[in-house]
Amino acid sequence: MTQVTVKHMWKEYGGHVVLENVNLHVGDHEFVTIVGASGCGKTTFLRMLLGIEAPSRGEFLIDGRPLPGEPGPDRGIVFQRYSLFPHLTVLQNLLLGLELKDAPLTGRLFGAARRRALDKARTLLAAIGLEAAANKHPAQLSGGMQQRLSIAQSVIREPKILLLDEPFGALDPGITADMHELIIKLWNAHKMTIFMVTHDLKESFALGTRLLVFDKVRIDPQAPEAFGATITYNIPLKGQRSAS
Amino acid sequence: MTQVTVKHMWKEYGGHVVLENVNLHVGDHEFVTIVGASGCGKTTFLRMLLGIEAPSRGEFLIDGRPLPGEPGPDRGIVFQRYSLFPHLTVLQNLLLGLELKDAPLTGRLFGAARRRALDKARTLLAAIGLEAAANKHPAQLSGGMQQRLSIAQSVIREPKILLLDEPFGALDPGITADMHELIIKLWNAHKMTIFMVTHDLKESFALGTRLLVFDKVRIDPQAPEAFGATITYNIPLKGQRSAS
Amino acid sequence: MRRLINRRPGRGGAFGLGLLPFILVISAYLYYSHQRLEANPGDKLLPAPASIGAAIHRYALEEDERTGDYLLWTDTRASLERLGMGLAISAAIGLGLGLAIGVVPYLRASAAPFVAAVSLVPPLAVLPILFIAVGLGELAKVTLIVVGVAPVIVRDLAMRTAELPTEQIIKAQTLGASTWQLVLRVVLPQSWPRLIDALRLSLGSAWLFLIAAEAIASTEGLGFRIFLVRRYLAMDVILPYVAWITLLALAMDRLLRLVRAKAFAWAEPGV
Amino acid sequence: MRRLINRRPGRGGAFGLGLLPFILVISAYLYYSHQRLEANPGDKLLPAPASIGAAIHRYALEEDERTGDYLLWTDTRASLERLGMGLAISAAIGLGLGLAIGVVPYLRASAAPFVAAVSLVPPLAVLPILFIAVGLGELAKVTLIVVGVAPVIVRDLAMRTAELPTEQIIKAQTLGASTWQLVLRVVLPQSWPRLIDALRLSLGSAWLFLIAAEAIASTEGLGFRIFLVRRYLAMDVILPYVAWITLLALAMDRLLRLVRAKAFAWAEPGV
Amino acid sequence: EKTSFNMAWTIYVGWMPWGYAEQSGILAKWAARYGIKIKLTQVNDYVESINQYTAGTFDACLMTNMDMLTIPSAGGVDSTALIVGDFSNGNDGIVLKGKGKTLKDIRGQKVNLVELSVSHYMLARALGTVGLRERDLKIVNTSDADIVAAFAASASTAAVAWKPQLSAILKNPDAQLVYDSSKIPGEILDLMVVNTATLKANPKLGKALVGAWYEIMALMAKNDAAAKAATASMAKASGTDPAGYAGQLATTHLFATPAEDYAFVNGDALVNTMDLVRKFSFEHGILGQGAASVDAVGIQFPSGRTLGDPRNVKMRFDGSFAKMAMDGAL
Ligand SMILES: Nc1ncnc2c1ncn2[C@@H]1O[C@H](COP(=O)(O)OP(=O)(O)OP(=O)(O)O)[C@@H](O)[C@H]1O
Ligand SMILES: Nc1ncnc2c1ncn2[C@@H]1O[C@H](COP(=O)(O)OP(=O)(O)OP(=O)(O)O)[C@@H](O)[C@H]1O
Ligand SMILES: [Mg+2]
Ligand SMILES: [Mg+2]
Repeated sequence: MTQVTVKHMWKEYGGHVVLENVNLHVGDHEFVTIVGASGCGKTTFLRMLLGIEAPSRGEFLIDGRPLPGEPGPDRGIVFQRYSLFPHLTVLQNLLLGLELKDAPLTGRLFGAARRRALDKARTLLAAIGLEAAANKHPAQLSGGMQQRLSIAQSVIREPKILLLDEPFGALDPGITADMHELIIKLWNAHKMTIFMVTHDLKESFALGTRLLVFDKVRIDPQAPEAFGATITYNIPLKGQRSAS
Repeated sequence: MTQVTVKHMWKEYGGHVVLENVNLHVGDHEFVTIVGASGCGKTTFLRMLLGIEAPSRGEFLIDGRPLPGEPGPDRGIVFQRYSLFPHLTVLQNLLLGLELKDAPLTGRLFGAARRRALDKARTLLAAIGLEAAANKHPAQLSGGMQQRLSIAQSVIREPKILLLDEPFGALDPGITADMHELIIKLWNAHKMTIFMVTHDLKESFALGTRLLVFDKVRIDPQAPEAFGATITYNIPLKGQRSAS
Repeated sequence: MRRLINRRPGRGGAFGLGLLPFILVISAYLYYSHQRLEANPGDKLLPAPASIGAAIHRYALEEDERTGDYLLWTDTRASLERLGMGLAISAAIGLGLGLAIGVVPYLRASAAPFVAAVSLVPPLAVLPILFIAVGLGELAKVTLIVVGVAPVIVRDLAMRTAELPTEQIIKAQTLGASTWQLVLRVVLPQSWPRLIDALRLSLGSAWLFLIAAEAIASTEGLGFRIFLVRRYLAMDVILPYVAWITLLALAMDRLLRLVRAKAFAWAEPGV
Repeated sequence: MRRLINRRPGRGGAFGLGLLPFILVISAYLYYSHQRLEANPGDKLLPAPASIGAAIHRYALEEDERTGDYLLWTDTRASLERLGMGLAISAAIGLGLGLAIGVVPYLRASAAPFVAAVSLVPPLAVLPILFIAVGLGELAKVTLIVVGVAPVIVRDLAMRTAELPTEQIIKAQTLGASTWQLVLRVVLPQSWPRLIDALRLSLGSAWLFLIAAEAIASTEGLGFRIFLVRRYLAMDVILPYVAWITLLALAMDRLLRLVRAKAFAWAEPGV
Repeated sequence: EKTSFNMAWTIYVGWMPWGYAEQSGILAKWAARYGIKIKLTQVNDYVESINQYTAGTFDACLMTNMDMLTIPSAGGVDSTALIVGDFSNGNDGIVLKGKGKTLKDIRGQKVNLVELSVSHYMLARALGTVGLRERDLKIVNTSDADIVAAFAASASTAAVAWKPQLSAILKNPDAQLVYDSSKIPGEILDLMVVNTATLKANPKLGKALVGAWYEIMALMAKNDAAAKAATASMAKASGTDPAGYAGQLATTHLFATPAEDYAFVNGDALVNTMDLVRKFSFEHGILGQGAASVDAVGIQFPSGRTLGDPRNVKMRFDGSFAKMAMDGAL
């Protein structure tokens, strides 16, 4: 059960208002897609959910409690790039989350615990179709393979919330269909709440159970930074939940 | 008038046959789109046209004469990334080709010559919609703006042949439509022959006057590198020539 | 409690924290100095602040009886001239040779192994040959800096030139660039910020070689003074001189960084 | 005619070209040596190859009467031990402090300015204090190397640690990493190849400090021998020693490069 | 009670016997006789060895009379010259380029030498003999390690140096020796210096050092096979061959017996020498910044005479241990 609530939230950088008066309630196991013009604050919104940015005013609640001020294993993230660990193989990249969980001191598992973790990682690896590349390093993978791994990596600790910031923006169009399938499969398997920013409206309709549109409602042509964006549309969709 | 002819051309790296027995004739002002599986030798084919790679056997002729063994101003190139000069502004990036042409010693133009070159560069800049960014550096541009500039840069010296290697692969889907328009406009304005590699079959049909499909005709499962790819389909298309 | 990695000091806090180790070192100095001076009031190793102050006054604000100079300033000027000249020549060599090696494959094949070997020759061990070749004057000191610093800069610039994306080099050629134009319009302009980085990295060893050179044969200069007064363990002079050298080096480092940020904004990582 | 930039020598050609400058330098040496020896057969500055050969024979292949050692080998062992220890300690400090400064903002605020200042203090100028602090034994030589080399490595590693993409650090935290786990599993493993790079860059100055240290207090070592015979201008001994040092340094450089390529293939630029 | 002592030594002709004393076990034998241990540390940088002695790292150290006055004694470390081992008798020299040149020709030249060292002192003394002063020439401070190569450079024309560098310089066919320390015998002294407080508290240290020293002096004086072997070993340790070392010894007046040493430190000549040295040091500002006058540092002689401030005696010559050796009381 994960509820995300935002109440009268504002975000400013110095005098520059990025987001103003954002209100939102998202229930359990939703797939929220977010669209909006470039620079309107979508990434900023995700960064606040992640805990690496604090709202200037207002409240940001998860299950009624204030958001922790730093990232944690309950909220996973997939960036457009760079979030794989180049020194670890594909399998090790997946394993890492499990090792960090159960080995606070050494960060490594041994014996039976390791075998259990390996089983879990291998299952997930099969789900994303990367078994053959298990022992390669990220730099040896194509962009699509890297992003598949990145998604798998961020769900292995079964976060309550998964954040995706234009995860397919850097991929060849042909590959995105596979990725959509994968993300829906994982979303259904792990029953988490997903927030995904995208530039592709079609994608947002196809995947989401709820579409958020960020836009400015007030514009001062003399001072474009005086007013921020807010959620102008909050549209429930049918999404792919039925597919589960 | 530009004719590209390839006769019985093979390309091998050590024992690895990449291309085998390629034959091709491309007439003036064609828009050739190239598709094929990853790793089948499309980029290698462009590199040979560019002159940075030599065929192992066979002939590669432009207007009946052997291809020069190094890049030159008669053949332009647009890479997926990295081909802008980070230390030059947008305008200077465009200007460079003209300066290199007319100032062999200093690489810079002055006085009337410079004004003429500036006029030409500004016209092109307007055509790609980047006037407002004329004095920015590439790192300050979005991916789409960079790629538009890169295309304009490579046509400013009016090459007879323009080579494009997945020029839109790294761009947001929404932007590619604009880019298609731009490239067709330039192709018609400068009457050059274009070779474009793409992963997107739809794109290849929409833009090309001729579609080449690279594929292996013989496969030895024991030695996947024993046989190379060749042109399995060479399909004349209607393309957008009519739009000119 | 947030993770250590996510906790950041405020501006004032950061400033105080930055000062802390300096205060600690100075306090430790004062403590040991006091202890030694209690035991032997004539001790010269860790002089009292007052003695250091007096020495600074003598060297910076009083004319030297023998020469009529303000020693600290004559020394500083002499050293900075040598250092500036040495760095300028090293930069010129580094830029010229480094670019050439990075760009021209034939030159790379010929010069790169030699430069790699030369950069590892300990220059102080072959001083005699240096003296014969360039004499004992100012030139010798500048040369020692150049011999110590230039090969490193050459290697660095050659490596970084070779790291330029091939796509750029090919693109320039499709725009009709000759080798000369390529160097002039594409490679050289992108090398300036790298040269500044290389110079900043070499500052430490440049000072080292300067001091070594001045210790060998000279009549003025910061290194000369330190070695001269070392003959009678005048730490009251040596310590302020060392602090002054460190300050000068820091100032040069900051200046180079500033020049890079202002003049080559396109090359700043943040852009 | 293709552009200069597009012409590449073959394998054999590259080897020959690489040898060329060495041959030129050796020829120039032979010429000047011959000239000087014609003018003064007792000249010691540029000894004839035969004298150098004899000196090598004496030092490398004959037992020393006094000690029964083969001097070149005892010197080499002593110097390499000191160098190895100095580099190892510098690497340990560089890794520990550099990582900590790069990762923990509070430590960065506190230590970074101090390390920047310390890395610019010329160590040779504060020798007396150094020797009082650590004595004049083996420790002193190792310490001088550490003082000269470690701050540079610390700065380098701190900078490169801070350059790790923020995305990685955030990602690790969303996987539940504590600061300690982050260092252990994400930052440290990625620092090894960078440490090797930093060590390679420091090799030159490490040798410099070793030679300086051995010239001040020791009874064996490559730097000591050069210092001892320098007073007689015995270039017939100095030149082969310098060549030997250069060779050792080159070998260490290549070895480090090899280790990096083999053990940290994922960090090689070509992958 | 302190039973272990540290002593520094530097490679120099008159001090090589100390290296031999350790290597041959003679020093250990004498130390054992008095139930103490003496650890010898070889410091290659001469000035650094004195600095370390002054800072307290060593109980004993080898140095010249002038450096003793200007470094430990001016630095407030009360020190005793336990043994006057030798004086330079041609071991230091002034060299000009050009055969047939004389000392007067030095006028207007750049002179390479270790500034503020005994070379500098000897130059000042030499200039006095031909009516020149320091301002008539230009002194270029040159490190002793590099002075041979410096003189070989074509631009340099004059140098002051000690052996072995002096010998290497004189090998230059153009080099002309115009003055050497044999003209001022007994003024440049090589001393075994011990911290006065340590010596007072531990006379055993003095006895062991003096005993070992004169045993080796006696051995070297015999001129037999054992003596040859000893000097050959010293030659090797100083990086040269027996002939080269003999050349250095020839211009070094070693006091072969304790009696000679005793007579020397009790003589008037030493007082006059030290007076010259302290005046030179004061004029060149190396008596320390606290030194308001030439008398700032007191120097005491076995005869009971003192130079300078008698309440601030920091430099002492001692004959008592030599006397014991003379009398066979060790
Ligand atoms: N750390 C910061 N300091 C100051 N301004 C910032 C900061 N981070 C973001 N901004 C500003 O906030 C605004 C919103 O940025 P944000 O990255 O959230 O946009 P976005 O909607 O994700 O855009 P895009 O679609 O281009 O990714 C931008 O105008 C940006 O300049
Ligand atoms: N310099 C080279 N040395 C050896 N093999 C090479 C070299 N360049 C390319 N190859 C090989 O040639 C084959 C074709 O590569 P190429 O880059 O032309 O493929 P592509 O069709 O462009 O693939 P993609 O769609 O992934 O870009 C690949 O198997 C590649 O490994
Ligand atoms: Mg964004
Ligand atoms: Mg390709």
